[in-house]
Amino acid sequence: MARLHAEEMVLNMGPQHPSTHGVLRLKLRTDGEIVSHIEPVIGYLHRCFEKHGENIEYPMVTPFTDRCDYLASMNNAHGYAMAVEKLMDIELPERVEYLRIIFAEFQRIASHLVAVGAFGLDVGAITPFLYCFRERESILDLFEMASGARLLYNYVWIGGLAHDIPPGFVEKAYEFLDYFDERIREYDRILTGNKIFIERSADVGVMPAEVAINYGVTGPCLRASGVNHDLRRAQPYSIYDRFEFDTVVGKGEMGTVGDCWDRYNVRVLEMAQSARIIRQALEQLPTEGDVKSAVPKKIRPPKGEIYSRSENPRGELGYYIISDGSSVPFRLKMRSPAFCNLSVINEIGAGWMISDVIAILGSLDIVLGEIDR
Amino acid sequence: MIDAFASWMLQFGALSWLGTTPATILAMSLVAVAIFIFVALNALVLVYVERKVSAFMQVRLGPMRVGPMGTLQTVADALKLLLKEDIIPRFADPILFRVGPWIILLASFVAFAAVPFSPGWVPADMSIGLFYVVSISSVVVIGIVMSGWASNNKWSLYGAMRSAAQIVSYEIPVGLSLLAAVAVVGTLNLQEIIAAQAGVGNLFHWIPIPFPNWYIFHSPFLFLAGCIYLIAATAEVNRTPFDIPESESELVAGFMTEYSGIRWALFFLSEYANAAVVALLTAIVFLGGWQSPFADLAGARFGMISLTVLALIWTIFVKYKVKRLSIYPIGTILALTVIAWLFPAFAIWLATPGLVWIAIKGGVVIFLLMWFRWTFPRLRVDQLMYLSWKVLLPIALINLAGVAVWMWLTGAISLVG
Amino acid sequence: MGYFKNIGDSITTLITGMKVTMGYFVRAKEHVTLQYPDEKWPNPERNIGVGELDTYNVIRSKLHVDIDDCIGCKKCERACPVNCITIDTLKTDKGEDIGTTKLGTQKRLLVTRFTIDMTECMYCDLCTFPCPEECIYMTPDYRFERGDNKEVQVTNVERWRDRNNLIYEYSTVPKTEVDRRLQIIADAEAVKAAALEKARVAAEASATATPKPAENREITPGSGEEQAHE
Amino acid sequence: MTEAEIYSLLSTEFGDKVVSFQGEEKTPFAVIQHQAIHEIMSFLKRDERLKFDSLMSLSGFDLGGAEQPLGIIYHLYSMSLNHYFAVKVLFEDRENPKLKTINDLFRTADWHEREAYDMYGITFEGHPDFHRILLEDDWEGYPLRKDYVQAEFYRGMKIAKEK
Repeated sequence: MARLHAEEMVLNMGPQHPSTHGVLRLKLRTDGEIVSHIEPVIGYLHRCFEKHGENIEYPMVTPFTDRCDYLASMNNAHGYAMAVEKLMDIELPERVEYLRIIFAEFQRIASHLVAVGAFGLDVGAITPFLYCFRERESILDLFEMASGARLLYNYVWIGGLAHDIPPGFVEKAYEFLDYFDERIREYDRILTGNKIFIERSADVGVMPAEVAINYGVTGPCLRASGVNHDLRRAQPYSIYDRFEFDTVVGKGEMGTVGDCWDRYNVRVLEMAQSARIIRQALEQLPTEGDVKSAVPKKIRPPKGEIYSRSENPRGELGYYIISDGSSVPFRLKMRSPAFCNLSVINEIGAGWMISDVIAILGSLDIVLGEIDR
Repeated sequence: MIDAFASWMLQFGALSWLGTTPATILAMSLVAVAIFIFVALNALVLVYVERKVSAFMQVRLGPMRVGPMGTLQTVADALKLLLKEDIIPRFADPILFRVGPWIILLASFVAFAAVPFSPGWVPADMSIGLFYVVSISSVVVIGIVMSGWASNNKWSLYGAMRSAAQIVSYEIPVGLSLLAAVAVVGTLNLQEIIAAQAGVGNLFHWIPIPFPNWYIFHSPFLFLAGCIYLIAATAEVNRTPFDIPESESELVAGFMTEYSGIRWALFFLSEYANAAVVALLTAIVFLGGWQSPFADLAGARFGMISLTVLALIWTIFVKYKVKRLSIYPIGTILALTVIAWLFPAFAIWLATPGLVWIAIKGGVVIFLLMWFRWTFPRLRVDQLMYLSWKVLLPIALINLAGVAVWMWLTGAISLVG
Repeated sequence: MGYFKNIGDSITTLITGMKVTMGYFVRAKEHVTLQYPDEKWPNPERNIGVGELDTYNVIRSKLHVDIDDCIGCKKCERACPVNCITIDTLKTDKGEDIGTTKLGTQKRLLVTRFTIDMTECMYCDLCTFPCPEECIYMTPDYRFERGDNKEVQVTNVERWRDRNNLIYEYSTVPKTEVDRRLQIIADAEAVKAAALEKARVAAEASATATPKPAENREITPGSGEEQAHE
Repeated sequence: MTEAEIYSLLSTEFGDKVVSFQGEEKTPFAVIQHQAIHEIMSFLKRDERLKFDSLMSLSGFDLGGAEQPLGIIYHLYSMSLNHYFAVKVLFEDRENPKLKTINDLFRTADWHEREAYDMYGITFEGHPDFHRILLEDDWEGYPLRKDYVQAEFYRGMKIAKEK
C-alpha cells in the first residue's frame, strides 16, 4: 500500500529539551509521529578547545581535556597524556600505569552508569536513573579521595599523576566493587529485563555493522552492532595487554543486532568487565614507586607529529598533535568519539517515531561537551 | 443526600424561614464547596504522598524542610503557583488557552457528584451513576485538546493529539471491564453496586471463602476485569507507563508545555482529582466501596481468623527468607484479630465507618498507580494502541462473555427465562 | 502463542521490577540523601603535607594564598591556564627588610596586588605546584557565600565580572603605602629626569656635541607601574 | 602491513601522485597531491590488501606563514586487518584551497570535512551539505588559521578578548 503522504512539519528538538543530553538541537522533519529526516545542529557548547590548545602550554591543556567530555575526564586526560608521552618518549613507572588503568576503568563505569541511567530516563523510567547516580557518587568519592575533585580532576598528568593514592583507597575500591556486582543484577531486574523497556528499545534504531564502521562509530555503539573491536584489545595501549577481560559484543538477544537494547546491554556488561579489570589491577598494583618521578621539568616535545588514540567510554578518542619543538602545541586536534557517533543519527533514526528518536539518541550516549569541544 | 441535607438544615429554627427549594440550592452549593475543598486537599495530600513515595522508592528522602517531614511543602508550592505571573504566549489563542484548564478541572470535579463516599453519602444518587462517572471523566480530553491546540506550540499539539487518541481508545476497555461487573449486579447505581458486595464471599457461589464478597474475589472473570480496569484507568488518567500525552522526556511537558502558574496548578489539581475518581471507582466496583472487609460479626471473625492464619504463614515462610521484613503490618493484623475476637463490638465498629474504608481502598489503588509510575518505562504511542486494541479489548470482550457464562453456570441468570 | 507468551512475560517482568522498587520503599531508611546544612558530607582527610606543612589538603574547593609567604615570583600567574591570577609587585628599597617566608626565604618584592578571580578559576590546581614557597594552595572550603573577601580596586571590566564579589584580594599592603612607594619612585624618577634634563641642557649649552641622550629619554617613563615590573 | 609497505604499494600504484613519505614520524604518513585524494582514498578503501574500512580522523592544520601551506591529514584504520595509515595533503594556495570530498567513501568525513572548513576554510567539492558546523554560518574568518584575526563584533555583540 502506498503510504499516504501528508504535509511534513519541522519540529525543533532543542536546544532546550529534556532529552538532548545537553544543548543539542535536532531539526526533525515529521510526518505525524514519524520522523522522516533528522538534522543535528551542533556547536552550542563550542568552547574553542583546539584554539585554546594552541595558545597554552602542554600541561595546561589537561584541565581543558577534562572539560571536553565531562563524564569521562580521567579517560580524556589519560589519552592526552599518552599522546604527549609518546611524542616525548617518556617511560612511565609501573605504579603510574596501574593507577591510570584503575582510574580509567572506574571512570568508564561511572560514565556507563550515567549512560544507562539516562537511557532509562529517556524511555520514561525515572527510578533506575537515581540508582545509577547513587553508584556513581560512590565512584566520585573514590576520585575525590585520590585527586581532590569530584568531576574535573586534572589528575592524570603528562608523565605521571598529580598525587599518589591515599592510604585506604585500595580497601575502599574493593568495597565498592563488591557492592557494585550486586547492583548490576538489580539493573537487570528493574530495567534490562523489563518488558516495556524491551519493547521500547529492542529492534529500534538498528545500526548495521557496515553503517557503524563507515560512519566511524566506535565504542559500545560499534560493539553493539556485532563488531568485535575494542582498542584495549585490538591495539593494547598502556598496559591493557596484562589483563583478562572480554570484549562485549551485541548479540541481538531481544531483537536485531545493533538495536538500542544491544547498545544499552553492552554498556551494562562492560561495567562488569571494567570491574574485572580493576580487580586485577588492584591485585597487581606495585606498592612502591613515585608517581611523579617521570614528570618532565620542561615539557617541550621534539618536532614531529602524532596521532594517538585510546578507548574512551564513548569510543575511540584520538589526539592529533603537531609539535614545533616549543612548549606550546602547534596543532592540537581531538577526534571525539561522540562527534562521529552522533553523525549517524539520521541514518539509523529516520523513519522512526519521535519517541524512538529520543531512545536512539539516548542509546548513542552523546556528551555535547565533547561533540562541540 | 442533598434532600436529606436540606431537610436537616430546615429542622433548625434559624434556617426554617428558608423554603424547600432555596434550602436545596444552599445544600447543593455547600456540598459542591465541600467537594471542591476535597479536590483541592486531595491534590495537596496526593502530591505530597507521591513525592514521598517516589523518594522512598528512589533511595531519597523527598521534601523535608517545610513543616514536619516536609508536610507543608505542597502548600508552599501551591502558594507559589498562585502568586506566579500569569503568562499567556503572544501567539496562543487567548480564550481557549484560558478555558482549557478549567474544562479539565470541571470534568474531573463534577465526576465526584455520583461517587458514594459512605452509606447515604452520595451527592447525587442517580440510577446511572457508573455511566455518568465514566462518561463525564472523558470530557477531560476536550480540555486537553483545547489547551494543547491553543498553546500554539508543536509539542503541545503532539501532546493533545496523543491524549485524544489515547483516551478515546482506552474508553472501550474501561467500559467493557466495568460492564462485566454491571452484568453481575444488574444495576448502574453505584450505591446498589456496593450494597451487592456485602457479606462473606462465596467461591463458585457456594463455597464460603475467607474474603468479603467483593467483585474482585467474585469470580476469576471479574478479577480479570478488575485488572483490565486498573490498567485502562491508568491510561485514562495519563499516568506512567501510559503518560505519553505529557511524556516529559519526549514532548517536554506535552499539552502543559506553555502553561505556568495558576493554570498549571489547575492541571495538577485535575490530574490528582482524576486519579482519585479512578481509584474510588475501582474501590466501588471491585473492592466493595465503603463496605468493611468484615461485613458482619461472623464474617469479621471468619476473616480475622483467616487473616491470622495467612499472617502466620507469611511470617513463618517469608520471614525465614527475607531478612529485613517489617514486622509492623503483621503485628497490626494480629492485634486487630485478637481484639476483634475478644470484643465483638469492636469488630462491628470496624465494619461501620464507610468513609474510612473507601479512603483506605482508594488509597491502596492510588498507591498502586504511584508504584507503577515510579517503576516502569513509558510505552510508545503505537504500543499503547496495540495494548488497547489488540490485548485489552479482546480480553475484555472474552471476559464479558465469560462472566455471562459464569453467571449462567452458577444459576444467577438463566438463559431460558 | 507468541502473543500469550508476550503477555505472560510482561506480567512477570513488570512484577520483578515492582519488587525492586517496593524493596527500596520498605527499606526507606537506607536513603542516600544528605540534608545539607544540617549534615555535611565529610571531606576526605587527605593532607598531603608539602614541606613542613602537613595541613595541605588535596580537596580543591577554593584557592587560598598565604600572602605573608609570597615572594612575588609570579610563577603561579604564568601557570594559570585561564589567567585568573593577577600579581603586581614593587621593588623594595635597598636595605629594607620586609620579612622572610616560612621557608626562610628573604622577601625582596612587595606584593601590592594579588587577586584571584574565583569566577574564572577552574580549580585545576596547576598554580600550586610551581610555587617555591608553597604559599598558594587549595583549601577544602567550598563556601563562597560568606563574602569575607575584601573590597578590591578593579577596572570596569573586572567590576562587571565581580558581580558576585568573587575577585579575591590577598595583598595586605595598604593603598596608602602603595601610593607612598609609587610616589617615592615617581619622585626619584623626576629627580633623575630633572638631572638628565639639566645635564642635557648643560651639554647643549656647552655647545658642540649633538644631544645624544635620545636613548635615555626613551627609558624615562612616567608610569610607576612599569617601574614596578622592573 | 606496515606503513612503509603500504607506501610502496601506493607509490607503485600511483607514481608521482604520491609525493613523499615520512616514515620516521611517530605516526608515519604519506604526502600526496591533493588532486588525487579521491582516487587514492578509494584505492585504500577498496584494495583487497589494504581494506581501510574506517576513517579515524580528518584533521585540518595550518603550518602558518605565507609560504607555509594549509593541509589536511587523513588517519585511516582497517578494522579487519588491524593496520594504520595516514595520508596528508598540502595546499600552496592559502586563499582558495579546494579538495574533492571523500564523503561518499567514508561517511565519517561528512562532519569532519565541515569542521575542517569551519576552522581552516578548506572547501570540499561535492559535499552534499556543505556549511559550517560548530560556528555560526555567518562567522567571519577561519579561527584556527594562524593568521586569523578576531573580529571586534559578531552581530553587534562584542567578542570577549583574552586578557
